[in-house]
Amino acid sequence: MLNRWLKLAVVVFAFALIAAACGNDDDDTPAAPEPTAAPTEAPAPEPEATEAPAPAEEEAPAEMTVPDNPDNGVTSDSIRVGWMGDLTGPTASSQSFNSHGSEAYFECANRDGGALGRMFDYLPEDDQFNADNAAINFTKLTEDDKVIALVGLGGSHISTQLQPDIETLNLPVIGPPQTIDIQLEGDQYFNNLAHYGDQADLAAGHIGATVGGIENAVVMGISLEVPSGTEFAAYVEQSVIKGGGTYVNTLYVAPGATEVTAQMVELQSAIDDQGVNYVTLHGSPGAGLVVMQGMADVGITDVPIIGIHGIAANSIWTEGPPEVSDETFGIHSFLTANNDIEASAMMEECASLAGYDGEHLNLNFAHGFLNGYVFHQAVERAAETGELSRESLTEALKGSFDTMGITCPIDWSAFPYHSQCGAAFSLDAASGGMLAANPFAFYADSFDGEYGIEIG
Amino acid sequence: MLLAFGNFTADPSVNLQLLIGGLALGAIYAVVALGFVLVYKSTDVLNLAHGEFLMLGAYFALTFLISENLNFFLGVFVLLLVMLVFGLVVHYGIMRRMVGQGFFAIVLITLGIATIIRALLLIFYGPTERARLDLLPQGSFEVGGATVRHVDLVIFGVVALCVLLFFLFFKYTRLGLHMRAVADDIEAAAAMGIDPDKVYAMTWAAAMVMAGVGGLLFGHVTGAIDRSIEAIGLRAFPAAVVGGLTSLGGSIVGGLVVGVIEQFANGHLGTKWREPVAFSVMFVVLLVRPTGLWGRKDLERV
Amino acid sequence: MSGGGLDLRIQDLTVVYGGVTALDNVNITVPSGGFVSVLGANGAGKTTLVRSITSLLYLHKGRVRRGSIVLGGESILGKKSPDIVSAGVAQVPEGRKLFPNLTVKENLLCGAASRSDVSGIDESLEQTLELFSQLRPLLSQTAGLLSGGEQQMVAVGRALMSQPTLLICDELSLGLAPKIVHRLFELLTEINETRGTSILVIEQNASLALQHANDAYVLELGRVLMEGSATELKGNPMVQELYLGGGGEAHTSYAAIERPSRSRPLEHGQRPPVTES
Amino acid sequence: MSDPILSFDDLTVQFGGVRACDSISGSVERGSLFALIGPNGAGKTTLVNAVSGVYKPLPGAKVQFHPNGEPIKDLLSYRPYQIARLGVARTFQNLGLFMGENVLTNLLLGRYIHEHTRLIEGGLFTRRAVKRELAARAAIERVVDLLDLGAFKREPVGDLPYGVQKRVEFGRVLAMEPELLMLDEPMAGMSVDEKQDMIRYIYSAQDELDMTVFLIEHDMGVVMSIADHVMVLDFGQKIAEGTPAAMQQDERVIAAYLGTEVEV
Amino acid sequence: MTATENPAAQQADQTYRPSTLQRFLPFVVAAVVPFILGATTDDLNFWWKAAITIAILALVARLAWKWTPRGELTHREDMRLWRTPSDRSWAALTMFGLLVLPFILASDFTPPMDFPWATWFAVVNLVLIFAMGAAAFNLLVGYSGQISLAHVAFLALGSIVGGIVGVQWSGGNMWLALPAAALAGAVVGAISGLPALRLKHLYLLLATFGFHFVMMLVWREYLQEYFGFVGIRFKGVNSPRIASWLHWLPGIDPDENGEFIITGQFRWYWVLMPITVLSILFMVNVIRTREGRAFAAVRDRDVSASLLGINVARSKLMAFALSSAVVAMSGVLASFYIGSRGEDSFNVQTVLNYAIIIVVGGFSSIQGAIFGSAFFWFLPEWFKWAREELWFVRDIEFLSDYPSEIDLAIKGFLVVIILMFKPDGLAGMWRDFKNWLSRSLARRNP
Repeated sequence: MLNRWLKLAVVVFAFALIAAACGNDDDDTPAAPEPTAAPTEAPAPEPEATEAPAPAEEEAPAEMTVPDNPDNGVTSDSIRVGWMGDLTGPTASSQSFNSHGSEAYFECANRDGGALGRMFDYLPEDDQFNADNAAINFTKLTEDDKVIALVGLGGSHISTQLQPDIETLNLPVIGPPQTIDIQLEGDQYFNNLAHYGDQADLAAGHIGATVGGIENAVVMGISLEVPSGTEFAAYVEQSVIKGGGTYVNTLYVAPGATEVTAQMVELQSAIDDQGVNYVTLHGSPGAGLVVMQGMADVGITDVPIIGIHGIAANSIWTEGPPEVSDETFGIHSFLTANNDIEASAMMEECASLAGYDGEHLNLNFAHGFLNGYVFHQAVERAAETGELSRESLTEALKGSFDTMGITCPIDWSAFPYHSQCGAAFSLDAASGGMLAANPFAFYADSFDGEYGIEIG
Repeated sequence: MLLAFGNFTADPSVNLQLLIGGLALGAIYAVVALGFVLVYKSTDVLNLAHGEFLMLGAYFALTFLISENLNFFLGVFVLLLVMLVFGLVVHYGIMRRMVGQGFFAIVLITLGIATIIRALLLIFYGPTERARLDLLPQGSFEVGGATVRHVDLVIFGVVALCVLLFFLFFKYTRLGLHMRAVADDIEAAAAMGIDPDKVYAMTWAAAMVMAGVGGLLFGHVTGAIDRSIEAIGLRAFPAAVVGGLTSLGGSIVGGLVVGVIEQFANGHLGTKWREPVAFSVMFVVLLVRPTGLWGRKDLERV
Repeated sequence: MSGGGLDLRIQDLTVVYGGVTALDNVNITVPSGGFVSVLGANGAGKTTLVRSITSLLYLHKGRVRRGSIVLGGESILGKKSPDIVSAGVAQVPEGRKLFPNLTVKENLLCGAASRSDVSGIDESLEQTLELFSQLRPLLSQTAGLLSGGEQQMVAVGRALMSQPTLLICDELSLGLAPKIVHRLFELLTEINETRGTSILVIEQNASLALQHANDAYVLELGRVLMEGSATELKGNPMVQELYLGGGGEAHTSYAAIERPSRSRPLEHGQRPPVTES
Repeated sequence: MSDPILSFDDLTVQFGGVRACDSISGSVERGSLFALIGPNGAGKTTLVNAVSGVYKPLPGAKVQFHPNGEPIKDLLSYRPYQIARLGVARTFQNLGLFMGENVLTNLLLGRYIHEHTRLIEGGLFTRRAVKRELAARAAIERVVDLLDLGAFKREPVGDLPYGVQKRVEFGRVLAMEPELLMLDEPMAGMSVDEKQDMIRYIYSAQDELDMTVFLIEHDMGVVMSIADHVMVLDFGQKIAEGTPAAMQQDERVIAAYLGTEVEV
Repeated sequence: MTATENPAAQQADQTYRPSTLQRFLPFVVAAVVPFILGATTDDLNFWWKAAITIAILALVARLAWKWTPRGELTHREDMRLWRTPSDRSWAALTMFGLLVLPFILASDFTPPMDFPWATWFAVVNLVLIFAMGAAAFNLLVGYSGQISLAHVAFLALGSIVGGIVGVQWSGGNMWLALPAAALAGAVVGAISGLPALRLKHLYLLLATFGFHFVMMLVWREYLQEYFGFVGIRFKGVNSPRIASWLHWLPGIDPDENGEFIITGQFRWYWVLMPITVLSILFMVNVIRTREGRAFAAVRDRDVSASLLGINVARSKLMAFALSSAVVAMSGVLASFYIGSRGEDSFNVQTVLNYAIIIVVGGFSSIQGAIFGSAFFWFLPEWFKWAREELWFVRDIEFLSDYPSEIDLAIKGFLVVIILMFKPDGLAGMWRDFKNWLSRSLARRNP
């Protein structure tokens, strides 16, 4: 009986030996980086000066190389960059466009030769808005794929949960889909979306411009009943009151609610009693539609709405009741391809190249697209230091970047690194895309950098 | 402010509006509860996938009535036909093999079905939300300062009609009689030459048609058609239980009662109280009368 | 009414539930127009026999491992129960198994589930009500509220509604007063004689069954212990002792069992204190 | 010298409109073998259910249990589990066994009231818990020996033949070491040999373990041979009571129980 | 009655009886070797390590098989968790596997075809957390038969207690939060179990589901009140750490700042694995002793159980309390491991996920919960990898167009298929496999 076991052990050993022999061949490749030639001094093109549609490809000089850094996602033929977010969960209807935007950009860039002689390896990971999935995806992206940076980073609770790790890993995060206070504590987040506090200020500014001075405004907030909804409502209240307007109350809508009769009753009586003349809206496009349909049902069609960036989705206007949506605005910091911007043609082309025809008219798509473009620029700028790593990329990100007009000029040279522009958007019926009510400059005053509300 | 209460108001028109909103919501709950009751009554299955079935109905309605732009009646016919076939598929493909399995296993297999439906809808319709349907009469009128939508009245009518039809069907048709017999005692029914398999298949088909009707109706009142509308399945549980899981008429009463209670909780206590209050009502009914207000009571002997 | 019942031949039937054998090599024949009774105590496998014939084993996770069941020359093993009912087998299940929430009339109509001739069903209903005239005023009563005897009548009537050629009665006498049972058995005999329906009665009450049947089988622990004509079995001392309440000599065998001598001391465990509630 | 261990008085149990037991009175002598007979549906099991606390009888009933050396207990004021702890154990007509568990586990459940391991102790598997478990198993071993169940100890009960299952259930109530053993048709479905064995087991319980036996049985032969005292029920009513010999002669018993046989 | 008095046991004494040393040696080997391997073979080529591991694996299993008592077992032997040769060798192997796993996963091994190596470490840690919660859930639902959907409420309770005790009061002391959560879970669990005294099956399911929503209301109120918009942060400054007076322990090398923070998959594994294993062991022990037997009795036939002297009400409440306590503990672990908890962590989908886990794993056994959670987390990762690396999968465009959607669909299909064709789930398959293995081995070694 023992003999059989002995035989088995021998076989196993033999197998292991053979496997080991084979394994040796494989394992030799990722050896220590050879001391490559010192990085060429040939400067990368000045980002600001780069011509719009194809930022690097004309110049992309063959001699401009950086050593491989497999631990930071830079291999001999690829640069790995990750995206985390919700592709099939409850917020997929906005976040998936963001991923599509980045993917479209990288498809285009790879078609045009990539960067530094390498192709972008874009790795989107779906967390279904679930913290446990996000933990796994983060591990995969940072420890297995060893990405050099993240473009996009799921919901706010996921930002919260990953913040210590992102800091430890020195991992730059470009363009998370929302700016929350916790991101402003870290040195790794490069937001190109305005902070909730700024968005609330912007909303107040827009309201003021509409009703003839903020002091005439009587505002009612409607928020999704999640922490960020409370947060946005608190900012709006702060902004409106600071300007001398009246903030009546915040109505909450449960996530997944399909009708809002009770909220509308309260809104109606507030309109009747207190003369509410503006509504601010927080939530996903789905929740926004529910509120708008509810307003249409009870006939509140003459009170304009302004919502946060989640509301600035095409479906709000294409699917919502026209009598309400024609007075609805959504705040966002990006311009879509139908606006007269440099990147218009490129966004459209890249979208169809990646198989996402028509999505170039979506603001979240533009956001993702810009994330990719900024990453591309930063990579090339970081390469100038002779080393492409998370650290050098982080340093490279602390500067200003070309935006091809998709958003206002980015300047992350001073902390905090977040966008200082935004506008109120609505649908342009002619093109099917989003159009800003006023240029970014119109709202520039709203960006006062005041935020951080303590509650409790 | 641990438990922040909303502002109480004594304004009668507000309460009237809440009542009307509650009844409108309750009518939808009744449609869903009717689907639960149909399946539970004859097959003893708690169908956790009913919300998904309803969602399927709503999306199919989008396809047939909006995208394909079929004539309303033709479109509805096609919709219900597709749902009926789908019901047969669910029975013959899956549920048939589950006869005799444990209660929880059967509950969970419906969960598996729900997951599959969700995935398929995501694949074929994508995550973007759609506008509500607008094929039934739109518009509204005022009663004592409160708005009543025409659609709500249509829904009331359709729900009442469905219950009446089911009642007549169960009372006066042979198949209905056989379904009731199977619900009472499957073994005796089988011994009498009633094919339980066929009856179950018909039940699933009927429930699915009901979900199709429900999806069509719900598609007219929900704010947006997206994947979150499947939650209506869970939210209608209290309605089904309060009415009694075995009573068709009970599902209407349960639906209306729960709808109104929810709406008042929403209006007077705040939206976060909605589900806790609804489920608490259900809980109290369960403790006081475990078979619901109209459910039948089975004598248990040792 | 259909003339002449079909004959039923059960050969080498072995039925198992999970790992437990409930019937073991059972051979039973019901001749055309015959009246056969199967006797047996609780757990002897009587109900399993009925379930095997009517193909309802699957509801109890049982299956036929071996053997054949042939009705009128055609195998009915593996057919679905509605087909078996259509083939002419009707049963009065153990414990009546009425549909308690249905009315008497609805219960009776359920018995005709396998038929499609509407006028024929009405006719059968009329005939059944003639047979059980007590049921006529109760037609719209909910079946669950009837007395035991009435319920059993509904059950028999329900079985007759399918115009069976073979009627199986499982524990007809259970919980009924002897007078009613007697009346029911007389009805069965009448049906057997006038309609020619073959009848298979499964009974614990041996005296009754043996009195009315022509042939009988004794089932014990899933096996056929004895078989023969009813009169033969009635005279069998073992049957007398087992089922007819004594009188035979075998009776003393229990009295002769020795009481064991008191060999071991008692060790009662400590019981937990119980407080009155 | 009357020393009843159990007496019940005016016991009525009603289901819907049906009186399954109609004001039945009687008493069981300590140490005796009391048999309850009657046709199917006569209310025998209902009576046992009422005594063991499963069914609540109508008010006015009185059920008294007199454990050895303790004051008389009014069983109606106890819950079923408390009645079991007082020393009344019963078997079920249709087997109250846990079919998925093996014989050992089923028997060990019979020791539940004698073991005192708490949840935490059990979870931590403390020395004391192990000791108690071993003690319980030793007690089980005695029952296993007595009932010759050694060969089946680790078999799931559901896979065993009916006769053995009946024996396991009997073993389980023996393991409870009750003073009053209520057996609901323990011999149903058994062959003559098995019945003889079962009677020996009942004798053992009675004589060696000092239990009083309350037996429901269908087989007249058994009852007439072994019972000390017989009560006959029919349609929920007591129709006769006395020694087996007297019952065999009683006209009412013959009429009701052996019903049709007489009429012919 | 001891073994010597028992004739059957006397007979058994003639069969093989290993010494105590022999019996424990495989387990000792299993426990020690991984550490030696982990400590000494850092510089070795991975394949050597694998070879040694496999060889030792074979040896441990072999010894465990050989040194198992044969023949009729005494009761003391019968009470062991692992009594048959196959039980013992599997147990030893599992132990060996659990101990060696972190070293393998922490190695810088690059598997062929870009198999995501480090990801599996995160997955394994999550599986441990989920296995603990699912096992407790299965104890309640599968083993005790009390159908409850309130367990995610207890995860939330764990997070709340973790937030109050672990974060607010003690600034990241998870060790304090764990027992506190267990206590709170037991108390609230017993209360939430009260409906079980009156309701069964479907109705109990619905009633407990209502409890879920009530708990969510509490969570929502509590969270915003005390922790602001971003939720409770259990990471960073609040990361759990090993108290300084324990730094002498082998393997605990404090960081430069003199603290030993539990961070990173490797350290977390050594926190999660023992807690999970011990709590599952605790539940298994409960099942095989008096109160656990009572749970099963109440599940199968509560009337019959009460006539055995079991206080059915008390037994049901105890099942609820035990299950909830363990679930709350797993809630604390999950909170600290993941780093923050929001409302989204406790939605209805999570309730259903746990239900899927125990059903797929196997309703009838605690083991099933472990299989189920492994299945639940491994499968999507494996799919992800297969889609990216296996050529015959990669080439199917449909799969790469709808990756997550198809994962979801496959998950649903598997639930349906397992329930239809193998109702005792993965645990049942495993049992069948083991039986087949022992049978075929026994045939060869008569």
